[in-house]
Amino acid sequence: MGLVDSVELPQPIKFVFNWGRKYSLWVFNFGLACCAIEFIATSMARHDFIRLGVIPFAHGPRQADLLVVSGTLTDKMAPALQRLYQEMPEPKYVISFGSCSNCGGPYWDSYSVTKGVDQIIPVDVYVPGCPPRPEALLNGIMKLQERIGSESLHQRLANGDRPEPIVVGADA
Amino acid sequence: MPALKGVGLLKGLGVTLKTMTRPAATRQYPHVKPDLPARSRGVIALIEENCTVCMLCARECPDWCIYIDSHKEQVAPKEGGRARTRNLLDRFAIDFALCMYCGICVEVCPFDALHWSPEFEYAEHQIEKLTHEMDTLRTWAYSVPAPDPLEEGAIEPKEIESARKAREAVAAKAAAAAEQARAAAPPVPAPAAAATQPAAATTTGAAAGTATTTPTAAAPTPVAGDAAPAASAGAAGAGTTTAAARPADVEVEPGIDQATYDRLLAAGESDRTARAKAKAAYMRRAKAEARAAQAAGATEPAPAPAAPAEAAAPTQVPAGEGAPAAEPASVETPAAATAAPETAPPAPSAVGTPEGAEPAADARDPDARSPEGDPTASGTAAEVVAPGAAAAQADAEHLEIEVDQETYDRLIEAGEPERTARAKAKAAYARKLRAAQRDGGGAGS
Amino acid sequence: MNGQEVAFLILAVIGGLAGLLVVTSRNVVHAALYLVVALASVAGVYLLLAAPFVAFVQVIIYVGAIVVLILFGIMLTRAPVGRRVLDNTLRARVGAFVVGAGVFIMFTVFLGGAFGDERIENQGATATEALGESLFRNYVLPFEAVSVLLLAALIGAIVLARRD
Amino acid sequence: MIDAARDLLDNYWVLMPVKVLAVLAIFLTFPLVVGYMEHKVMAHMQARLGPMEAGRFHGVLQLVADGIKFVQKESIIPKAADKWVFALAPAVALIPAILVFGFIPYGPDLVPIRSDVGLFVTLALSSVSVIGVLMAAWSSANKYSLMGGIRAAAQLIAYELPLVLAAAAVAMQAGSADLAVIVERQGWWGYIVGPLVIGFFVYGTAALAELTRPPFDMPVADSELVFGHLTEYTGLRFAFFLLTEYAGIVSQSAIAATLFLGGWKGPFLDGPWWLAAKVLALSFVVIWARSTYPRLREDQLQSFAWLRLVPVSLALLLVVGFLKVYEVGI
Repeated sequence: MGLVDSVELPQPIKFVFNWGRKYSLWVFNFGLACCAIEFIATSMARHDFIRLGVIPFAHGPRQADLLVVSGTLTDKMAPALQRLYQEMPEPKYVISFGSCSNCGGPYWDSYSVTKGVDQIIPVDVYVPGCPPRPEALLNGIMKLQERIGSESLHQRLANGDRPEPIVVGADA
Repeated sequence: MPALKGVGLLKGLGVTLKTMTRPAATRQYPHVKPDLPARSRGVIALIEENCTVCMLCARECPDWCIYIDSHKEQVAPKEGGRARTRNLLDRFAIDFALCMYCGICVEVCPFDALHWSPEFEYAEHQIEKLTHEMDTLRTWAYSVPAPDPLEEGAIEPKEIESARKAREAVAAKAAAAAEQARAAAPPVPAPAAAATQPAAATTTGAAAGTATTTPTAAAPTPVAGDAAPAASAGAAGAGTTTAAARPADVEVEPGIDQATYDRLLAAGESDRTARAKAKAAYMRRAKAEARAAQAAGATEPAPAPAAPAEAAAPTQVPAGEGAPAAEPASVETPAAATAAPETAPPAPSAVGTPEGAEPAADARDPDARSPEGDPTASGTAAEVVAPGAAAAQADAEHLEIEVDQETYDRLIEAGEPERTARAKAKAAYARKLRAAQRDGGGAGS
Repeated sequence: MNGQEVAFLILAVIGGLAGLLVVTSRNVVHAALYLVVALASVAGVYLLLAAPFVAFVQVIIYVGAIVVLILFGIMLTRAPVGRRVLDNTLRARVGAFVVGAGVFIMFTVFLGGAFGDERIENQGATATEALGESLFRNYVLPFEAVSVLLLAALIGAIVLARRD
Repeated sequence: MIDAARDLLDNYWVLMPVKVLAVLAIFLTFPLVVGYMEHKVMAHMQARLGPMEAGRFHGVLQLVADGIKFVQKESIIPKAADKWVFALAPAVALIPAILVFGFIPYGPDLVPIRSDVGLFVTLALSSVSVIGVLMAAWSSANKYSLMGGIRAAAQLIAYELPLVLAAAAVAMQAGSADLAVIVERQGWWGYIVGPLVIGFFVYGTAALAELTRPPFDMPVADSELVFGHLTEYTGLRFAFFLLTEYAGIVSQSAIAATLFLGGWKGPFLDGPWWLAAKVLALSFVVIWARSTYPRLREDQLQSFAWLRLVPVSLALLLVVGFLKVYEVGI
């Protein structure tokens, strides 16, 4: 992406940049099962995660900063998740929401369920629960924000597991 | 009615505008802690002292997310006999990444070692950290809330029901006996307790009457104390301890130990945990005090408020031996002991005995254990349940069919739809009926 | 050479190049986008001629409506998404070249013959009012005739598009 | 001091940068204010609170945080996309949106660029933004984008007509296409009293559709087309499109206020404050409509434009012309 992550930025600029990322987490909900309902509940009036700057305006992965995988990921759906994750622009974050996406949950011995989304995409925060309370998601988001507030983008993207270059469309 | 076209659009605007002027429904979670229901399934807490490593939870878990390690230990016998082995818990861990929060482990635990705690703030950055060991599980146990009280009109739990029946039977028999005694026999020397509390007097006096006039009731007592096998004595002993603990539980008002609370807060504990621990500390202290007071009361002959059941524990055996140290108590206990198996035959004696002992506590404190919360319960236990049940039945019957015509007409006139009007009229009728029954029932009893 | 002439030169070069690219571009959408540039530079020329009203109407009508319509039509029919290209046959190219060159020569000859040596004087801005006056007083007949022409085209399009 | 400053401002080379900076400042602040207002108003209309944490006090810095975030985001150009067109599209959309702000009369003598066809300039510029949308739609090489682009084109063609006709009715009534003159010929109550109130309604509806704001947001309908022409845009380019959208709300509100609500005029005091208040009030209405109405269907949208708005605006033009010719005052 360029200058922002190619060098270690001086502290004040880093602080401002981290602050910006922290409070502008456009969220993309990869809702697969019942946990997605809790996710929706978190976005509704009673819990309203827009308060924390988690904005559910990202209609597609291209505008998203945060991917919330909520629900049972099957092996058949896994490539779609991986592709959507790769379509997101860096810096991107992932919250695994609920037991199924954490490590399979009730389907721990199913032949068709992926045992945790962290097998195919890197996860930043695991929110436990089956399904977790809306407050638990808020708690997970705050954990993520704490991490963003103190992280170094240079470190994250230079040492982190950057995904493969993005290829969209086969021809040309 | 088909209104002017486009009015709906304006109405819609009105709705949103009105909503905007009202306060928002949002709870600001990080700043305001949510008030969770007592039975919310936040996390599974472990009271490791209660765990006997029976492995039921681990085996019943559908996800196999509970890990238990233990080792065996020899316990030296007290006097004679061979050494016993028992299991000691080494590791108890739950993988909350995998856990599906079904609660089967909590339900299956025979020793109440697992509980639901409403904690939910344990999201982690690494999945390994979601496997929590028993020290963490133990800290969550501090925030396990007390169970909700039963709903009004709910079916009684079995043990309370049998206790109540036992109490009623005892009261009835005692009343009959007292009647008989007053009529036929020369006056028995009144027990010390009789003078202080009229309610207690009926029970204890009657029991005393039973002891003197009808020997059949008292007969089992010597057997239990003397010739009956150890099981019976053990049961009686177990019964008395629970019976002693119960009144103490009832009496202590829940509170918070301020010193502990402040200390924990200062130590950086979360408010929730600190509050839970402070409460626990307070309860421990209060119970200890209550027990001390009871013990003190037991040594003196018979100050009325001291728990007779507690007194009964030491006097059980002496009673069998024929040395009545504290007369009223010792006489009462056997009566209860006999009454319990009578009313609830399937209940084992271990259960029956403590509950049989309970009427004493109830008679002493009218509000403590009355099933309906009715102040008259202790005095006229036999009557209490009947009118309530009858009223409920009548209530249900009338609710089905009747409609308050006056309300119905008024609502129809006011332009309410027929359906709403009928529902409201029914509700009004039910209210009236209930009020009438309450008045009438009160007068009747 | 004054400022206006420099500006005209720049506009002329941009417009001419864009026009050339419209016809040589091998991608229809690109051609339409070059057309935007060409039409915008014509609007710029109108501005230089101190006729802002005409200039902005040019932008509204041609850029805002006509090209949008062209793009709409392309996208609706056979938009070559991405960088795929459409190519014409040699015959079509030759035909197009002949027609294009013919029209170009005709206009050059005619316009050169008519206004060859005249210079456009630096004039004040044409008031919109004056434009309206001349349009609706002196040239009202041609104006209406053009309207009728457009109306006929419109009706013709509807007739062609109707299925029944 | 003030005189010296005034003298300095008389110099063209001083005045011009000042004007440019002022217009840029308005362009960069007002859309942010409207964006924040949208967050908050929508939230409260849904019994929510909206942003609360960014900037401590009620999330006032939410959009600043968004901006800082967008700067850091990776800029992705899909492999199959037409690179140049894809990269240029945000600029083509953004630049006319900035320029519009230069032609709006902010006060009695506060017109950055005065033109006697100012009305047509603003309309022309806002129609150029459409080209940016179409470029983005086509160049993304994404079928959803393309569908969004087609819808956008159809919608913008349809609603451009009533928009221009309603504006023309005002120009006819005022006897000028100069925005400053139009304001001067209105009372502070504007043209809202009289037959032009219909024009105001037509203009407002058409402008809402031009902005592709709900309930006319089929080109970016997220349940059908992901994000329409914006589907493939990331980072700063996406932010430019967003900025264009909010700037569009502000500029269309400003033009509507100028045409129908007396522009900068107001009781007690004149000037930019009144215009700002009117712009914010109209932006509020835009947000209000968004949080109230569901999205129209595509065919409803088209028939509403061609069968309702166009005839109404033509009739309005007729009425205003009639009244003007026979000198019946409005």
